Amino acid sequence: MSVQLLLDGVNRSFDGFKAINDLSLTVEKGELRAIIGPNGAGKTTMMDIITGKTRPDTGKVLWNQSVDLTRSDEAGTARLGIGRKFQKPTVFETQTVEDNIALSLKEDRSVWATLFYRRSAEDSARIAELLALVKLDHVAGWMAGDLSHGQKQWLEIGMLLAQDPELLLVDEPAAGMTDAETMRTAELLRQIAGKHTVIVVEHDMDFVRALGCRVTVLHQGHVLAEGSLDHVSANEQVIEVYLGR
Amino acid sequence: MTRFTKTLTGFGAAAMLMGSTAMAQEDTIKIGILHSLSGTMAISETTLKDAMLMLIEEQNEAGGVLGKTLEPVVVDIASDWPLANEKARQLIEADGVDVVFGCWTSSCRKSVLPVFEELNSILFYPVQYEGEESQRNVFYTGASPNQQAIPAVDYLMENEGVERWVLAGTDYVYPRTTNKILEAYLKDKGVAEEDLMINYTPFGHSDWQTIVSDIKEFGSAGKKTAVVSTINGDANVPFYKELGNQGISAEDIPVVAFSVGEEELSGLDTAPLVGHLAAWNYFMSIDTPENDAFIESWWDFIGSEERVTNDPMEAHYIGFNMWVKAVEAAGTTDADEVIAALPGTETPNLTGGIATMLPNHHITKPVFVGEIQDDGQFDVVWETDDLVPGDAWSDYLPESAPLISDWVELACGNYNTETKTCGAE
Amino acid sequence: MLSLIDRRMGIFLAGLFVLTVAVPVGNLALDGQPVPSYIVALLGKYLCYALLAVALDLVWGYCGILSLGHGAFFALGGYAMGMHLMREIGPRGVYANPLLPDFMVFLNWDSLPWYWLGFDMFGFALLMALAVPGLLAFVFGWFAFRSRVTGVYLSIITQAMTYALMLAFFRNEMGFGGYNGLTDFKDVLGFSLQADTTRAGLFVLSALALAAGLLVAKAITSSKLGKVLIAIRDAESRTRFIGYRVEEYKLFVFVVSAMMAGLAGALYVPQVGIINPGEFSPANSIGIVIWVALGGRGTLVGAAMGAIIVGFAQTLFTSWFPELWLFALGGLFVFVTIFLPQGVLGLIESRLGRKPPPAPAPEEASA
Amino acid sequence: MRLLPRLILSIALLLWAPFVLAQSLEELVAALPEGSYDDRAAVIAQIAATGDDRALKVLEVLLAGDLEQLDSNSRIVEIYGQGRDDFARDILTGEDYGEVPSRGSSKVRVNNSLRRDIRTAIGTMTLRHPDPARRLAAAQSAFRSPDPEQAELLAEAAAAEADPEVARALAEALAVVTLAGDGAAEAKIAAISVMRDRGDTEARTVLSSALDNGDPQVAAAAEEAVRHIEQMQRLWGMAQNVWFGLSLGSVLLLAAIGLAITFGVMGVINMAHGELVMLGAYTTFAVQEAIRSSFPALFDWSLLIAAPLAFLVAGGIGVAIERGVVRFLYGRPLETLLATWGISLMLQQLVRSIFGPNNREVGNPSFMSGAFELGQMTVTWNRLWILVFALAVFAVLLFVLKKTPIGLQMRAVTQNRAMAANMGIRTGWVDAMTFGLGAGIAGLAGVALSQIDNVSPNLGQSYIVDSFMVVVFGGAGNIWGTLAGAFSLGIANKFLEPWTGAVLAKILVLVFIILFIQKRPRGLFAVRGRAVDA
Repeated sequence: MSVQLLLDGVNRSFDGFKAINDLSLTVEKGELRAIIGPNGAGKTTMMDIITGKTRPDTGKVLWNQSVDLTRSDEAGTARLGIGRKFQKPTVFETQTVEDNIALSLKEDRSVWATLFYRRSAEDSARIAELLALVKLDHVAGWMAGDLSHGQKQWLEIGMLLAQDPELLLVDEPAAGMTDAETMRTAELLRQIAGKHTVIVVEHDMDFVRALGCRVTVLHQGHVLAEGSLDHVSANEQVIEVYLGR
Repeated sequence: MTRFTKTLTGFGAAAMLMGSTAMAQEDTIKIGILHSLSGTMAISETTLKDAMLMLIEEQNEAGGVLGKTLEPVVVDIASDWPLANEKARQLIEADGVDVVFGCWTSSCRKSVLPVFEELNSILFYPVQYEGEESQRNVFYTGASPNQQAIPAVDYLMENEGVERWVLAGTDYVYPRTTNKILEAYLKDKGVAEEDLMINYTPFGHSDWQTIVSDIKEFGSAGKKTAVVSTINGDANVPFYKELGNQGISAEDIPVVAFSVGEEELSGLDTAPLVGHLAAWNYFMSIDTPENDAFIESWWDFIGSEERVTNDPMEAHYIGFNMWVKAVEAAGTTDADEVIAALPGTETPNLTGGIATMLPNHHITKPVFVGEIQDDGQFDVVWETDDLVPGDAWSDYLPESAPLISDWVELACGNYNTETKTCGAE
Repeated sequence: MLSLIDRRMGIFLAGLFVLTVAVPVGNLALDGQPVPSYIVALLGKYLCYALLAVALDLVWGYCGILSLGHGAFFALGGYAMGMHLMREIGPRGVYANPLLPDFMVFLNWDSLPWYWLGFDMFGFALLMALAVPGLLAFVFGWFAFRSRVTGVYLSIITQAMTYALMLAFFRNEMGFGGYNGLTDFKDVLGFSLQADTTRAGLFVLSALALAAGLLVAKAITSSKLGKVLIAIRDAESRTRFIGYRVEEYKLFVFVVSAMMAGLAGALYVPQVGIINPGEFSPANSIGIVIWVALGGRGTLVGAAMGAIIVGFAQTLFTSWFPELWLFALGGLFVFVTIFLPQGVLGLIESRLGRKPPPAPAPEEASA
Repeated sequence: MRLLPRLILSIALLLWAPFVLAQSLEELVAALPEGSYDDRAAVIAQIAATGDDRALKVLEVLLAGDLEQLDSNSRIVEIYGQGRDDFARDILTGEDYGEVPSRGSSKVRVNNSLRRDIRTAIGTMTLRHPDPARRLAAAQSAFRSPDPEQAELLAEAAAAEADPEVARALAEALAVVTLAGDGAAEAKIAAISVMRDRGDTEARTVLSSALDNGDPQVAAAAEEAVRHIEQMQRLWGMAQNVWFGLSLGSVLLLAAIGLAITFGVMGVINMAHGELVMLGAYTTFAVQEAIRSSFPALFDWSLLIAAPLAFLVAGGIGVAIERGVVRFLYGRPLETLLATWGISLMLQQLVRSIFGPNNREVGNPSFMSGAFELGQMTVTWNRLWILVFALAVFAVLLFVLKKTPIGLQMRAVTQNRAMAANMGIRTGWVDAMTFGLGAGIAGLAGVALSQIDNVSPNLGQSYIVDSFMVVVFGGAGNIWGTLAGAFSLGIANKFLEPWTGAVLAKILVLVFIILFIQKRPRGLFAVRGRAVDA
């Protein structure tokens, strides 16, 4: 197994406030990794840095041990194969579920290519397959805006998969889901892992447990502990700052 | 029916409506009034619209023209010159007016000109302008530069011994041309380059601190200095307020303005401005029976003794009376006949003289220099002995010096006396 | 091609076609002129406005770029054409100067400024009418979109752009005729601008240009690129994270739209016979936004209708109640915004029981 | 002017002169209205020469333009009283002739050159006047029109003068006379140093005339003094520019600050903002009209009375706009642009229909007119007060937003409407109040702007664009940003203007704003967020 993503001594501060503080993190290819931590631990900022939305002040972020992610923007990282799912589900509300997926398909993203794009048979097939996977095939023609919260979450995951990324960054997928949905989501993520590398940021302990994967605890922009869930939840400091007793 | 056909029929309706009014009762003569009633120029032009309505009303009381009653058709060109073009076409073609009184800015005139040419109608243009134009269908009842700028400058040189000049104006064609002419004229009179300061400001310029202090600076060089202002109406109030506050009194640096009349002053406390000058062909304060009568009826019409009269209103007064005379002379409102009849027409102006329409479609005017009084009026301190004929082409601009305009003899607005040709024939 | 013509577009184009045939015929062929030249000129003008509105709808309705400076592109196109018409006057100017336009002569320009060269060729002028606005849009957009200026901030700097251009064109030193702009045009390609035939011809051209503009816009918006644009409008950063370079897409559509506006301006000028810096005034650009919103944002056809309706309303109001027409116009705007959020088209279609156009996500302007 | 008749007249005058000299003040005064301005100048000189103590009064009245001749009995009278109802009293006997019809008397005309003569004459007569203010005026007029004849007169006056200020003025006047006349080199060098200390442009003018003096010493001294003065004035020039910039900035601030709330804080693209400013200005006008007609005594208080009214009028209309229109449009900011634009059109037309399309006169109360010299730079009172006013408004606004419960609620609502609502804040009411506050402040701006600009229906249009520029440049939603934005733009503009001229300066500032926004897409004082804005 080789290293998919490597953060080394990354620092980032906003107007004096240190959001990320000497953060180092390694994620193996195909790994499923959960990141937990209290609010303001720097989880979102970390995602922003990985996806090139935010530039670190210092430190390096390596992709497949070679590509320096700090030099590329969101679109760039996305094209490298990093997909990101937001905490608040964001889909293209005024377009159909099908179009949402179609837009996300791994295709040439240049202006001209899109202008003259014609949908091929295999594209259609792939779309159908993805819709089935995220269980939205029956609403393919709906406006995405008309979907339920959970459905939007799924659609977004579907869009992620459509890009067929090497790495998925998933931000609190279980937020606002029913228990059933939550479990199904965990299930889905476990399926995906292996083929793809997956990093999940989550609060919901049951969900993390359901993922049954390696856990990294973030605190004040710094890695506090790492290991299995039981391991980290045994850690004094973690209990101190996070589990808050 | 689809929304589209709705729109189409809408147009049809409008067309008919406009057409029908045109076809309406033939015992009236329609007069178009083409002024801005909204937008930036409304400040100046609305008064002219009212003045026209008053004149028409009076004429009707006096029995109309050719036994027909006059019917004003008012439109708003909203200080939007392409719209002016559209409106001119509508007045002539759809409403079927026989003559149009209107426009204030040169751009308005320029934009409607082709319409009058094409549809062969008549426009009376009542505002002092830069000259350099003479068109068959247009009659210029305002002053051309030789009827305003040059006499005023002469006055300052003779009576105030001015040797140093600031030419301050709004950056558009009237000030540009006037200042070009004055520059040439002053240099003729031996004014040195360093004794001339020329400054242009945008429309509605409201922050005059820097420029006024520059003028103050320029004026403190030992020689008697005066400011010749071609600043456009709206920017004048802040300009004079700044002058007053920075304590530039007329005794130190008199300002002579060509675009400031009673109307503009009515927006000002003139106490600090007493003694500053303006050159016009009419002042409300001029004491003649005609003027008294005019002012009285204006006050009655507008219903307020606060309202003032000004030079462009007199221009409309003259233009309107001339048109009436010409129509009665021609016995018809047909454009060609009236255009032929107009040159040579004489009608009393409000300052005790007689205005004559010249072959170049400009008129003869007296020139007055007035000093601002604390009551917002002007007090005439100087006037030409006799009437000055309006000159379409300035003798002080190299290109236009050889040109003359004569629609009677030469039927040409820009006859070149050197090449003996009309325009580029 | 045909695939582009949905019901809405079809009806509009059909109507436009009827107009394109009926008006010239009624004006030229039939005796008694059932359609007076006045109406021809008027309609020609409206069609230019309509094309301009379509151009704005393309960027605003579909990509969420609210340009408060589209009047600038329109005016630049107009100036390019105006410069050609100026040159075409040739020695027929009042000073009979074969080279210099009148305003240059009496302001003592001794020679033609370099940027006036070439405009004696119609083709070149037409090219410039597209290229200049396009170039401005490209430079402006390249900066603005790359540095991710969005929402109100973008709107306001587009306004700053057109305002600055207005002030610049007011200056006589610029050599574009200052406040008066360019006027006294005589003819275009040898056809007198005062002839009914020329006017009818220009009207037909405007109609064709509008149709073409609509189809191009439709082609763009119904392609996958169009979907990307809508995606950008509704969730910009999501679109980035999927891997689209948002700035490139914005730039593309902004430039296309600017060129469309330029074309509209180029057709407008010969019909109204004047182009002056007033066209750059921020108020005019706001006017365009209002046409689009009133007609129905994000519907192309609606935008075109909005322009025609407002233009027509202005024409009628200014002659019916010249003193008070601003009340009527202002009232109209307020009424439409509150009671017809989908614009007139939205109203009509919901009346006819058709699905209203997808409501654009509201938020792109909040700071 | 008519040359021949003028010639004849002046000849006649010459022949006539000896008798004239013998004439009494009565005859001279009676002769005033006749002849040309030149003749009148001669008569005035003689009036001044009579030494009659009534002469001063005559000249002062003449200077004020109140000297007229009754058509009825051709007496020369002083006109006093208000506007249309004029009263006349005999200028010499003081006998009152009661009311005169508006065109029942004809004015004794004076033009600028006459005014100068009269002022000089009065000057010489009042050099020893008991009132120091009058003596000062006299000294200054002597300075402006130096006359070697007056040398010893001035010297005596200076010697006798007690008041230091007047003494200095007299010394300066004397210095000018000395430099103009042909006195000893020492005297001139002394005079030069006096001018050097005065150090203003007039002084420099006087000195530059002394540059080509025969005596090298004098010339050298003059040259040194001129150099000194010019150096000083360069420095003062900078100061002046800063001041102009601040003053322009204060105007921008006033115009923009209301918008900083309605647009910056509430996110309403309030195109009617300019018209709210205009309403403030018209309120001021209305108040002044009322005061003029009813209690003129209160005129100097007019602005203080107008300010709260303007706030209420504009604020009230603001609330009406918010309740009537804007509130249906929250979350649709672009629609607010549309609707408020419509409203602005209607407000313009409304004002045009009520007050008419032309400018209305709003006078400056005495404390806002004129200027004072700060070193070598002129500071006009109205601009100074406007600056103070702008800062005061800003401070109050800041206080309201930060320290009052309503301010707290406003911030709460704008930050999280739903949450605020849940906490029992009547969001609708708060919205109305917030919008009303912004509108009211716009009204206050109108009161100030009425002092320096047109009061016309277009007033608003001329400020709306600038206002938006300022708010956006400063960073929407940040009041401090608006402050910084206004002043930096103002000063930038004023430093550019001398080099580029007004138009280009403005263009450059706009271009600068465009480029600046590239650098900081959220304005000067941007609120930086780190969450993904999906």
